[in-house]
Amino acid sequence: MGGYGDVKLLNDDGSRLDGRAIDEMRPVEIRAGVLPVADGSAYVKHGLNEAIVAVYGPMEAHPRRIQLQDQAVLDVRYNMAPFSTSDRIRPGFNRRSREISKVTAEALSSVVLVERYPRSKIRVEIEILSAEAGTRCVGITAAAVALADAGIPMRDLLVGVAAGKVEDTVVLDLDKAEDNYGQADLPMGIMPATGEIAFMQMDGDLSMDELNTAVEYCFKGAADIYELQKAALKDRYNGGDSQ
Amino acid sequence: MGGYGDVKLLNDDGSRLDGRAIDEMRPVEIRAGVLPVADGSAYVKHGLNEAIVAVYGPMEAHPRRIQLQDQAVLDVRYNMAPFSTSDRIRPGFNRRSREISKVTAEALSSVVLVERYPRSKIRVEIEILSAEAGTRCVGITAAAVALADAGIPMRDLLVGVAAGKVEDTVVLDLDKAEDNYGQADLPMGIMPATGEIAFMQMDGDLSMDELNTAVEYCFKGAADIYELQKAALKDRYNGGDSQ
Amino acid sequence: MGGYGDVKLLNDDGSRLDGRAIDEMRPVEIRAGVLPVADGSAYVKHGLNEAIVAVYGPMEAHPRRIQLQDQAVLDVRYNMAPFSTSDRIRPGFNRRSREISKVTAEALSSVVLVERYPRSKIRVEIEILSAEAGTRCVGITAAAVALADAGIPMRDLLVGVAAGKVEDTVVLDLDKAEDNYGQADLPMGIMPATGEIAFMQMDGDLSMDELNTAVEYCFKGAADIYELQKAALKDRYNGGDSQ
Amino acid sequence: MSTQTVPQLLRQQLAILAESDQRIDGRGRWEMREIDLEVGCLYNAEGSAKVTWGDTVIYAGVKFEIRTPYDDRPAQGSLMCGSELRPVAHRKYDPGPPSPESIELGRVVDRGIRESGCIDMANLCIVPGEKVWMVVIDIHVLSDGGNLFDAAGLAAIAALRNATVPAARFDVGEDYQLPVSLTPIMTTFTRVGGRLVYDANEEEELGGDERVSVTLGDTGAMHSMQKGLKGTFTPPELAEILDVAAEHCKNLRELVDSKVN
Amino acid sequence: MSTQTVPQLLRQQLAILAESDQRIDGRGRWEMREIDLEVGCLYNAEGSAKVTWGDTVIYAGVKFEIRTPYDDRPAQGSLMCGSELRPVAHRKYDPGPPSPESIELGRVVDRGIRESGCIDMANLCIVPGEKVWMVVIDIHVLSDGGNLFDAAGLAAIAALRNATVPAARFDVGEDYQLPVSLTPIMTTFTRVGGRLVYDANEEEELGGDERVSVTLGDTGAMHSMQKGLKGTFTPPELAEILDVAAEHCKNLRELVDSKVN
Amino acid sequence: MSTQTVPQLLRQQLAILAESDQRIDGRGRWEMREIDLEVGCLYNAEGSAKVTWGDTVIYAGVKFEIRTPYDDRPAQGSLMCGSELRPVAHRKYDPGPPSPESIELGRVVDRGIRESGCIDMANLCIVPGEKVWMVVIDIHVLSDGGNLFDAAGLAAIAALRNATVPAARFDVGEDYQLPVSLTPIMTTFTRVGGRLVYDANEEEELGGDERVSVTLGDTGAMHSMQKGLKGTFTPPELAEILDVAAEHCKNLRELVDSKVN
Repeated sequence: MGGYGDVKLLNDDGSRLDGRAIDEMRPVEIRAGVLPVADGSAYVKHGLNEAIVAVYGPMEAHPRRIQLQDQAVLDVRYNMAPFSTSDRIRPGFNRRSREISKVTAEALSSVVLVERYPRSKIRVEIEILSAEAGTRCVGITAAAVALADAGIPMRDLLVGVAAGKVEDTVVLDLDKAEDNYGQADLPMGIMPATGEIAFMQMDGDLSMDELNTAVEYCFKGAADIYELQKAALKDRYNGGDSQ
Repeated sequence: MGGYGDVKLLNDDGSRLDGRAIDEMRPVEIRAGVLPVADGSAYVKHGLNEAIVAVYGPMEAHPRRIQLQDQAVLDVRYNMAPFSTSDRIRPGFNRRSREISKVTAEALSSVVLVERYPRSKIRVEIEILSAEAGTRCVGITAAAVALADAGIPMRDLLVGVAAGKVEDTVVLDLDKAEDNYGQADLPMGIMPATGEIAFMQMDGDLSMDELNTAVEYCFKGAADIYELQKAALKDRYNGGDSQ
Repeated sequence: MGGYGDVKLLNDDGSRLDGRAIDEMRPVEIRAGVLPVADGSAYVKHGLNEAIVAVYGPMEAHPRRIQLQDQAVLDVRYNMAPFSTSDRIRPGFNRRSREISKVTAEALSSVVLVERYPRSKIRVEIEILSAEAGTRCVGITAAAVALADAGIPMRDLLVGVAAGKVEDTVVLDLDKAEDNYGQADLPMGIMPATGEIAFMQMDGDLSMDELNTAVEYCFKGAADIYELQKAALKDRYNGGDSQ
Repeated sequence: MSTQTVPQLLRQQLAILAESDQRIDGRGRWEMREIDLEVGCLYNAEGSAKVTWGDTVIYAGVKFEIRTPYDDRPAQGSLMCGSELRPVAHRKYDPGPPSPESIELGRVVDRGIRESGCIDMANLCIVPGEKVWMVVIDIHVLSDGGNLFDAAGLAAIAALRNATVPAARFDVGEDYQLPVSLTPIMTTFTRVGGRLVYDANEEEELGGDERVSVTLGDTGAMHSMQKGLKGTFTPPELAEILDVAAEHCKNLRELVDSKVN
Repeated sequence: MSTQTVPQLLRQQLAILAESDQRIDGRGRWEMREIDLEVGCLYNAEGSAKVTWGDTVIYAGVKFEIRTPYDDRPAQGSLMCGSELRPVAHRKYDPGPPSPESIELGRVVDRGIRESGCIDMANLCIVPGEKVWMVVIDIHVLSDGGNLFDAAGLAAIAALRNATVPAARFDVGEDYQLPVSLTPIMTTFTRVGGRLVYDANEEEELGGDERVSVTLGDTGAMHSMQKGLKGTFTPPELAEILDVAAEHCKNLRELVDSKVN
Repeated sequence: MSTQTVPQLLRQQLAILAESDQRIDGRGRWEMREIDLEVGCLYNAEGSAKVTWGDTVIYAGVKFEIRTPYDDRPAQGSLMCGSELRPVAHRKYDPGPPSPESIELGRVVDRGIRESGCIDMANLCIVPGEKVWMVVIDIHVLSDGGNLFDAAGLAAIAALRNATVPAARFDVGEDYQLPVSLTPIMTTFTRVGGRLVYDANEEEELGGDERVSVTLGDTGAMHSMQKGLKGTFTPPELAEILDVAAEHCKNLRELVDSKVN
């Protein structure tokens, strides 16, 4: 996290610079089945973030040394398109994207019924087309929908959502300015039906009380996104978008 | 292509700066069997370009995932030696050499009887020792001779030759100045016996009429190089150069 | 080697800047069995150099193409930790470390009874934690002890030791200043029991007579280090250091 | 779908269809699939386009960077066009360094645009000898349903024509629209069932042979050609496809025109 | 020990032990293994520490480089923390480019230190706008006996607190001790036999599930968290481990204090 | 011919031949194969040589670049020597990043030349502290018929002695011949059939053991040595080959002298 109090992030009435309430999310839009050749796919727009996810598989895991005897491997790639940020990003993986790919794969492995597909591989390709703040959460939300669209059985959908701290106040869903100048960021991956946490990172400065509030906000936000995920899938099965 | 008319490339009598006629090639010299340990090899000097090609195989294609069930794979590498150009080139492949390797492999696959050697691999190593302009064509001319020298059956030899446009005039076989300051370049890979085109690229600016003339010049040049290719192979089988 | 006579490296009484005699080594300390999870390990401090070596194996050699039908492969990596030198080194292999890894592997293959383990691999991981001068020799000394600690059968231990030339005088075991400003460096890998040479490099300027003296000094130094190697292994089997 | 399985049955089927002048998806020999073009669709790109071309989906994004000019062209900016053929786009693509296919795609699109002269590099100079703009076009393939070349070429030129030079963000003046004077268009022909057809789809590419791509400029001149894959063609075949190309280029150019400005 | 063999027998054994609140090495659920901390042990590093934590052995070394500051922070230095998980550390590690495990380890340790604010970047300025120090912490794992995160975090902060800025060697003044105002400490919990335990050893990691790491600062505030590996946990479980973490962080901070200054 | 097949039959044959002091190609123990040296043969290189040494064919090319000198040697140029052991040279070589064999070859040739002092780095200064020449020697192996080291070393020094500093092309004066005051020569010995022989050919290397290379300068002093591959030797064996080396170095130096100037 960047500065501490040197940038004003809350209005005098306690609302945020973009007018949102403390526990209000940016607008979210979800569509399933957006890519013709993938086995499953999803598009998520969250604030100004845009992510598209393609799922391929289950398929034979090769090379054989990556196979697991009793479960499927989730081969997840989180990738930011070169034009997805203000300054162009050189194509290819970097340390940040490798870490996000790893923890995202581990989170998704916790909800997919991987034991149904021993020795196989499920590819999850997360492409960030526009980045505002919170892309790893948007990628998780989209990946869960794309996995469901591909017919991969899961214990629950997984929702990516973040809370944070700005001007000593806990808020839901940091936008770009809040991310740059805020005091803490807590991205989570939540299974709304069971209340489990499959993904969590944090950096900044957060007391135990603040953490509790932030987690509570995340669960609240997750519940809302969960409904949009389910609606997108329902729409898809009712003959909705296939591009 | 570089400039357009800002450099003088034709003499007042219509001849070119090095005295060649519009449809005249630079001098070409071809030798087969120049490398002791390769299965087949060839040397081509074309103008100031020099290329050496080694062929190895057919051999088992490994790793197995590159095997084709019903034909041989041509594994072609086009490489410019670090000292082959005015400014030293860092060793290793770059985007240009990868593209040339790909389209050269595809062109050679069109003339080699690859279906004779299912699951196998034929390696074609094109090394450019001196570059003037038109090295991809020189590499193709040399590769065809080296493949024949290795005893690989082919439908025909393949000839690499280029035409281009300078000062609004179509000319055969651009030299370095013409390549740098000309208006178009059209490298082709021609099977002289059948009149087929196995390789073609173009960049610059060329009307349909100019294209027709350029193609015609290329076929004319190819016929001449074809004779030199056959002579080199004949010379080799008659106990000629083995280095 | 760097300068020639422009830096004073010998005192007026013929002793060296750090007080050592011409044929005197820096202090050496050796311990076996210093890493808990390795199959064998050793620590060597030689002057200000510090190296730790871990040995794993014999184990199945994979991928299969690296297997040798009638002997084990020694897979040796010489690596300098980023903080081992005055200026930080970027992590990862460079040309120098690859060459040292290669010749060290070849030297160790000459003393290990590799024919006892066909198709298998023995990994030798040499980590330089602090570098003063002569790290490749320190790595060899430590690797031999770690191999013995892992129970790998060997014809003899191998000792890494160097001689050199400063101010036209042959000396044993160059330190950093002598290495930087001396006239020649001769690192050797010696089997003290048989008098064989398994490793040798040289650079600088050395007459035949000087070479003979330098080799003689190296053998003398090797005999001393050999005793320390054997003592470390004896200490280890008598219930010594396992950390 | 790996390159290891050569789809002989598909090849036979395509050959039989070709005999009666038919294609596997019912199109005519020179008929294009349905396409959709959106421009300005990417928030952080200075120019952008999304092309949906049959089952192919491609985004192109334009970004600008400030560079020191080359010594021999102190008052000229530069252009770079790259493509990413990432595993998202098809089951057959692997992760890893750029494949030859990906490199070829980027370079062919690059040459078509560069050689058309649609961007005057002198317009990209900020301070001669010191600062010039580099225009970077990134082609991002999300779904490979066949004929990537034409879809990528279309996305690239549409994104360029939609681009704004972000001078304000770089503190070198006010934003202005990137001047793009021409609209080069690529058309690609593939040998399917023994004859060349326009705009091959995924199955036709899988069971087909060589590919010939031609980029034509506003006046009908050729700016780039590229023959790829195994197979050969003859000069009369080349003449035939150039005629077809001219017609399609005209229509596609009108489509671009209708979406920008 | 490849990831291919999922050790079902070990998992069963760990589950049975957990039922009677036991661990495979006899420790209590929240009990730490024996650890040893040495500082200043590396000759060429400007700060260094060696941590022996059960069968885990890790060195951390601090080096300094002079850099041009970033445009938007002309009077601030920078910090970089990387880890090398090389084949020396375990039979299971392969050579090659940094693995995701290695990258995650370095980045999590980096965030814990960076976000604690223990180093005031303004203290690393030499000449504003021209020269600032970059502090580089390299974590070198020599033996992976489990719980690398906590051992690496401890080695990193101990090496920093032991570090001297080598101003003399770079001709920019006299050497001085790097000011480090706080001592962030990481604690890691792993699900073993169905319940979360502190400081898992090698076998517990092999037969266990998800890992949760928390870095706490001197005042008890959280500075970083990271959940890794397959598995989930609940908010009440999080609350429980945070209590345990606070106690261990305090003790480990005292250990560091006892070794430096 | 992969390293996996250890050619036991060949080893036996070589051992039997050695017993009667014979070699597989009929040469004497210390006899060299036929060699040919051409200089100035590469159009774009500033210095070049082609060595044909038995079935081994190697080109060396010299290029010049202008660099900023190192801080501690402001008036000295630099030298770099690299080798490419590419798949063209033998069926056994794979494409990919430089192999250890390729790196060793380049570094051993580099040390022989550098340590001989044949190039006075002060002669490569253009403007002290600002511009110096870097001499780059690239060794390009086209056919590996055995004893690459000696052939590469010969090509490198011959190319250097043939080199012209391209000052005019870089606008820093007039071209002049690169001053090379000495002619270091490498000789390599290989254990074949149990004894060391000079100039092993391809089969002898395949069925042989360790290799010892020595570079001698004009006055007979050693400038580099390198022992490679599995095997050992004794001090008396070293003394014996050094005598043979001296004789061959003299002859090869005369060959170089006869081709340049």
